[in-house]
Amino acid sequence: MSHRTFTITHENLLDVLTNTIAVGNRLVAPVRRGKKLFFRDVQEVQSIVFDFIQSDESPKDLVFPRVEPMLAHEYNAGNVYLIDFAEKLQPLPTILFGTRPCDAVALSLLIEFFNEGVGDPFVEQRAENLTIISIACTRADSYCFCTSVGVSPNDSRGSDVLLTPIDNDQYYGIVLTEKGNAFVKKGGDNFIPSEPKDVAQYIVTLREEFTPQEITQRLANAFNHPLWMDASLRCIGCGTCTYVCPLCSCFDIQDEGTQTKGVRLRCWDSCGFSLFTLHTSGHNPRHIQSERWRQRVMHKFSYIPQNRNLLGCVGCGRCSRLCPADMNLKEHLCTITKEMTEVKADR
Amino acid sequence: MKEFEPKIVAFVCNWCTYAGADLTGTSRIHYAPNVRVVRFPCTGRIDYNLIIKAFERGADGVIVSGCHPNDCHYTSGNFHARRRWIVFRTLLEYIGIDPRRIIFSWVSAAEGAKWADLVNKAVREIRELGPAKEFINMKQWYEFEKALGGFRG
Amino acid sequence: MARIGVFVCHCGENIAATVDCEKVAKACAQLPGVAYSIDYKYMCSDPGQNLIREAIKEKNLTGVVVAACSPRMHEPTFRRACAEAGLNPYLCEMANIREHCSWVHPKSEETTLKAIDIVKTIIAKVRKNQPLYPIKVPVTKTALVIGGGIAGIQAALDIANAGHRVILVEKEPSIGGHMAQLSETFPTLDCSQCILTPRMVEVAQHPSITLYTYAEVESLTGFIGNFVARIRKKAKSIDEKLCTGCGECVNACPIKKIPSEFNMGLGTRPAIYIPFPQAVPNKPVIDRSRCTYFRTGKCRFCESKCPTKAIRFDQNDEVINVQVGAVVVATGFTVLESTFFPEYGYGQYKDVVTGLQFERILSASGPTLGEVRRPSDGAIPKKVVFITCAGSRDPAKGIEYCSKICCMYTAKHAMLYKHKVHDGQAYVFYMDIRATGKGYDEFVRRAIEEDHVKYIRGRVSRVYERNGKIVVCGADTLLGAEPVEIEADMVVLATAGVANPGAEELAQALHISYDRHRFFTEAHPKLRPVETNTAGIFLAGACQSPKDIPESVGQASATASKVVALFSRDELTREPIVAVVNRCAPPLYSTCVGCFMCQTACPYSAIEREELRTRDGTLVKTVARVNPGLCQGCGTCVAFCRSKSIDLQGYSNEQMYAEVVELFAE
Amino acid sequence: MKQLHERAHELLEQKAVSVIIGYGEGTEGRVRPVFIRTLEAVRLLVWDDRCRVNLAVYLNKPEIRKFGFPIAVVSTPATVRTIVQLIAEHQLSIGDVVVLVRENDTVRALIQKEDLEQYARNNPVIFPPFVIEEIELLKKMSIEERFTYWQEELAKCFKCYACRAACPLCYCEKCITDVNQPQWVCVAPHPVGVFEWHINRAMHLAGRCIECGSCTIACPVGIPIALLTIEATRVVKEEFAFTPGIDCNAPSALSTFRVDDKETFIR
Repeated sequence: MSHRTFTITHENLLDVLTNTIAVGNRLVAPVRRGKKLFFRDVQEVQSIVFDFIQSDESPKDLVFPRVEPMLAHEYNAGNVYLIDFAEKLQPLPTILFGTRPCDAVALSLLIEFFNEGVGDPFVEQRAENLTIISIACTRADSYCFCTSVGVSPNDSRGSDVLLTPIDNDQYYGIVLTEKGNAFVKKGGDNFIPSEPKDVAQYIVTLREEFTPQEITQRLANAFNHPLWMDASLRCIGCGTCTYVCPLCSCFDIQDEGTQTKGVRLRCWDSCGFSLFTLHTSGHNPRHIQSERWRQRVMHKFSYIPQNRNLLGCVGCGRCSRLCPADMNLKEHLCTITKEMTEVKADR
Repeated sequence: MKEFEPKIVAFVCNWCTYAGADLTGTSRIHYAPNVRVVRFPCTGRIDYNLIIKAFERGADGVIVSGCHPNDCHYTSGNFHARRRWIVFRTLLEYIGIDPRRIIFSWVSAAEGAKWADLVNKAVREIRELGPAKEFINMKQWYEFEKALGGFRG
Repeated sequence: MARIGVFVCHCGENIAATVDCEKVAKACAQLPGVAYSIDYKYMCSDPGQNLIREAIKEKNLTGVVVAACSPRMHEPTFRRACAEAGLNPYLCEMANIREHCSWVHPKSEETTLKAIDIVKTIIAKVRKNQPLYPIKVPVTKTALVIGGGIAGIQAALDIANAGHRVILVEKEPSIGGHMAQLSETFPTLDCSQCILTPRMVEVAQHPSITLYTYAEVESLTGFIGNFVARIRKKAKSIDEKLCTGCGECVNACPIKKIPSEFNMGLGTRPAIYIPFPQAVPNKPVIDRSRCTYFRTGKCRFCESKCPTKAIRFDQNDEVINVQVGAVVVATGFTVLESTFFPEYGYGQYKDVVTGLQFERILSASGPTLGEVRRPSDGAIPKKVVFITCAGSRDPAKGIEYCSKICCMYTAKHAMLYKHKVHDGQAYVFYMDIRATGKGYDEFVRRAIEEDHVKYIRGRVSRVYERNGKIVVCGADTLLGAEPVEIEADMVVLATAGVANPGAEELAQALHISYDRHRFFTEAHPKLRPVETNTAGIFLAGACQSPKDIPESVGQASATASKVVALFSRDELTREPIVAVVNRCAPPLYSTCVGCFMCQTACPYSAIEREELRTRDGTLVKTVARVNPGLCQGCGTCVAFCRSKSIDLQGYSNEQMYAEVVELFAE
Repeated sequence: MKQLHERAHELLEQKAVSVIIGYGEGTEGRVRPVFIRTLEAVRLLVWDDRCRVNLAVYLNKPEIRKFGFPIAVVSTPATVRTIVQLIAEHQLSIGDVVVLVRENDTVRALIQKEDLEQYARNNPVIFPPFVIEEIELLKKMSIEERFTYWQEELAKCFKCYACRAACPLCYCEKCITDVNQPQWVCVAPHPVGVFEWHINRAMHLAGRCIECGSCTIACPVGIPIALLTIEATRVVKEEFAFTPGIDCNAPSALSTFRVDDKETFIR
């Protein structure tokens, strides 16, 4: 196929996906488990869910799994043997299908982050083997705020192929990378070449509540503002927001095993936990929850922008949707942009 | 093929069952060699987490034994332990782990023969149940996930 | 890195016959942290122990594992050897490869592998061992004796004569207990009061004994060497310092007809009274429940007659706290009474009495001044039937045990009756005669052979009144269960000895255990018969089970020797195997959150509350604290604690965890 | 609601409490915890069927405690039981909390031990129908099926500890899962670590769980975790006749015993 753009019917798309599995690719797509929506390995394409605003879990663990064995050691008769898992890692070629554009942006940022400097062989190798087929958003809810953080509902960054649902059960698609091209090529006749189209009418419109620059500026001098305490009073200090966030990348290195045999694991960690910054001395620089909440917001909207010229948030809204205490990030950011002066009545 | 030889850990109290097992020795009563004894001051000291750890690390069965009711060296440690076991056992069963893998018993310092009998029966029963497949199952990811490198739900 | 020495013992052939000891030693040498590993024929021998001592010094060992017999056998031996070489003894552990391995398995590769496994786990434990130091607690060299009967008196005198202070608490107005009520004592028939009263006086006059009569112990806190007892001194309503014991008040009291406790209800006393003439202290108390003044607000006759103005109607109970190092519980027993035996007519017929009442009838100081006269009409009974095992050994009555003293005192009663009523006839119904003391069986034989007491082996089925006589129906099982019917003038029941009312409450206040008959439980029925499970509390006399006088006195002296042994040191040294609540850096101070749910898990009430404060005194939180004096090291709280804030020294979480994990380390 | 507003107004006006923990309007029709400290803010309080989350969890939060006791809490029956249990476990004292409950369409303020206990006894926690269904379903399963069920459910767990954070009875300053000497619970959210965590949670809440369901509501990945603690509490209730949260002076079911506790399973 020579064109960068194409159309495909829903039915044919499913055929392509079925075929992808048949030829030995790993297909990961949104599926339901109970009331929740996860990205899971799919064997039957019928189980793929298309009609949703946002999944509950982000797809980040395809490149940054919740547990990653990094190193194993063995002691035998005075000798220590090490196994480097980075060398052993052989990720399967994986098609990640059905992500929202914001997740694709988030994945690209996450990969970029891990690959900075010395790089991260684990994330790097997985990213190389990952093809991301995302679907633009035709719906949104009040938790969504991608447009306010510089991401759009049909953002093409990070995706290898971007699909937009159009009329008659069809998708309009754009091939964005070589990996995307390879995927479409394998689909053969199912993909019907098409001229570039303006599909804006199908994309959901989302009000821009604030701009990234606004937020970053406001936060620059907001470290000691009383709002942090007011806003986080109801925060219970769990790690939900960080674990469902497609961009949160903090981890904890754990050694398991005995003196003679063991494995070193990299596990997700959360700045929301009180243990996160606890020193051996007993001192905790962030000893109350408001400080931890502030850290999360500051990190994403102030520190990362300062260092890397981008935000640590794509506005997917998962943290707010799943927060047990209804800590709504968009709402907090709105308050912050209103100069952090308008004090909420519930303080 | 060689018969499956279960690995069994016995958590025993110092004053009754450990002494009872000593008596088995002084009486030269032979029994199956599959058991490794861990000595506690009292059954009240036995943490259920240690039982879990034993299974996770590869035990196929666990024996927990102490003084008969009213014989506790510390008067009531075994009563407290018994309560804990009632709850722990039920929860294990609820979460799908065969409670027959944990054998609870009272063996006094005078019951050397009972100790030998207990061990032999435990070995026989656990052998029939086979390896602790639930825990082997849980540990699988260490093996196959190497290919994918990491664990996802 | 640890430097552990492993010492594998052959125990002659005991281990080496089935376990390849050399191989065990070699395998252990390969393990991380093992600096030295060797096998030897007899580790417990002098050269064997020397091997360990030398290795500790030469190899600079930080831990020792002796793979040999059961730690229950030689742990102290090897720990001592380590200590001699300068290694903290608690860094030495034993791996039991004899009782748990070589003796129970045949010679095989597998047996050797099991031995290696056993040693491996103990090595893993020792890697986590911490040096421990014996706990020292000071000793308050004052003993509290509860109960002023013969056992309490004996214990108090023995301890005081050894040079220690004693606080003797008696709940009645006078000490003396049941022995003061007795007429004469078996098997020598010497007068009970004659041998007891000098002792009572000695107690009163002893400079080291503080006597609190009419007082009760309400609670006991603390631990061995360091108890605090709360004693309630009930208001006697007299000023003891002013009272001379002249007795004018007693004579003045208009209320005269109160049944006398001392005379078991057979005599009377006034509301202000001295229980018996030889009472110690010989000063009256006012029984406020009976006193007219306290009931109606009018009277005060006694006050008007008192020459020293010693009556104090406004006196209050006084509660004092005393510090003591040891406690002797000698609260005695009581006999089963009233209405318990409808089949024997007790409570219905005045002339059916208990053995203790009969003692009073026989006593020269009793209501009949020593003449045998029956309660109903004062007549001298010509036929007296004694029934033993009234309640005792009768599961139907809930008392399976033998009250032990009844056989002997019944023989004594029958004999004394015959001595006083020469033409009278005494019958004894019995199940078995248990006369096992020195001179006891001879005594019973004398009653039968010299005093012609008629012993009938059989149970009494019924006692009823007929024509002014008490008819006793029974059977003589030695004559083929032939029915026996005796028309008696009086019946004496040897009722079972039972625990005092209030025994349960006292046990709970003292934190000692009691059996289902509410007798206090000894720590070991054979080897620790006078100790309780609570260190520092001892048992004397019939509060533990019914006993006769010599046994009570013997036991009392035994407790005294235990107390004196305890008091022979200024400090107590205890094994440091105790639980400890953790401490950590501020701002947490301890991970304990103070739920105090562990308090009920502790069999020794060793868990206290402790306030943690910052340096400037601000309260941070209240957490649990384990009193090392009370803790016995069972570890129940450790396994219970959700946040793992308590740990047990010697069997710490780290140690037990390491042991378990090591079992499966490849 | 009007009554609640009046009551709240009164409490704040008389300075009887430092703060009222209640429910307010949240995002997309949800309710969220609100902390009312001023008279003007009282109007934010709502009280309807959506108000199910157990607000007693905030009584353990240092920032909230800093406002100073007494604190008022808008309470469901489960919240009342929780507060009674927290008192029994020495985390709160009588008088620390003014418990606002609905009773026969009126709002009552409970402070005294007797009132709290009486209300707790008279108002048991009622499970929503789907919980009862799930319990029944599990009951019918074979042990292998139950194992599979739980393995599948627990595989979702990534150890965000929302269950712990949402549970008002998980108030330890250092949770067992944060203890690393020794490492009782593997930190990693792999099947072993997840199993250890959830069995520990269940054991620790045995005889303490009020069955409010906050943990399940909080769980972002939809594990019905409350079923484990409900089962633990059921055993304790059945075997030891012990119900948590109805007696301010009750000791823990697992640190007490009866000599005649069942021991048919002991040889």
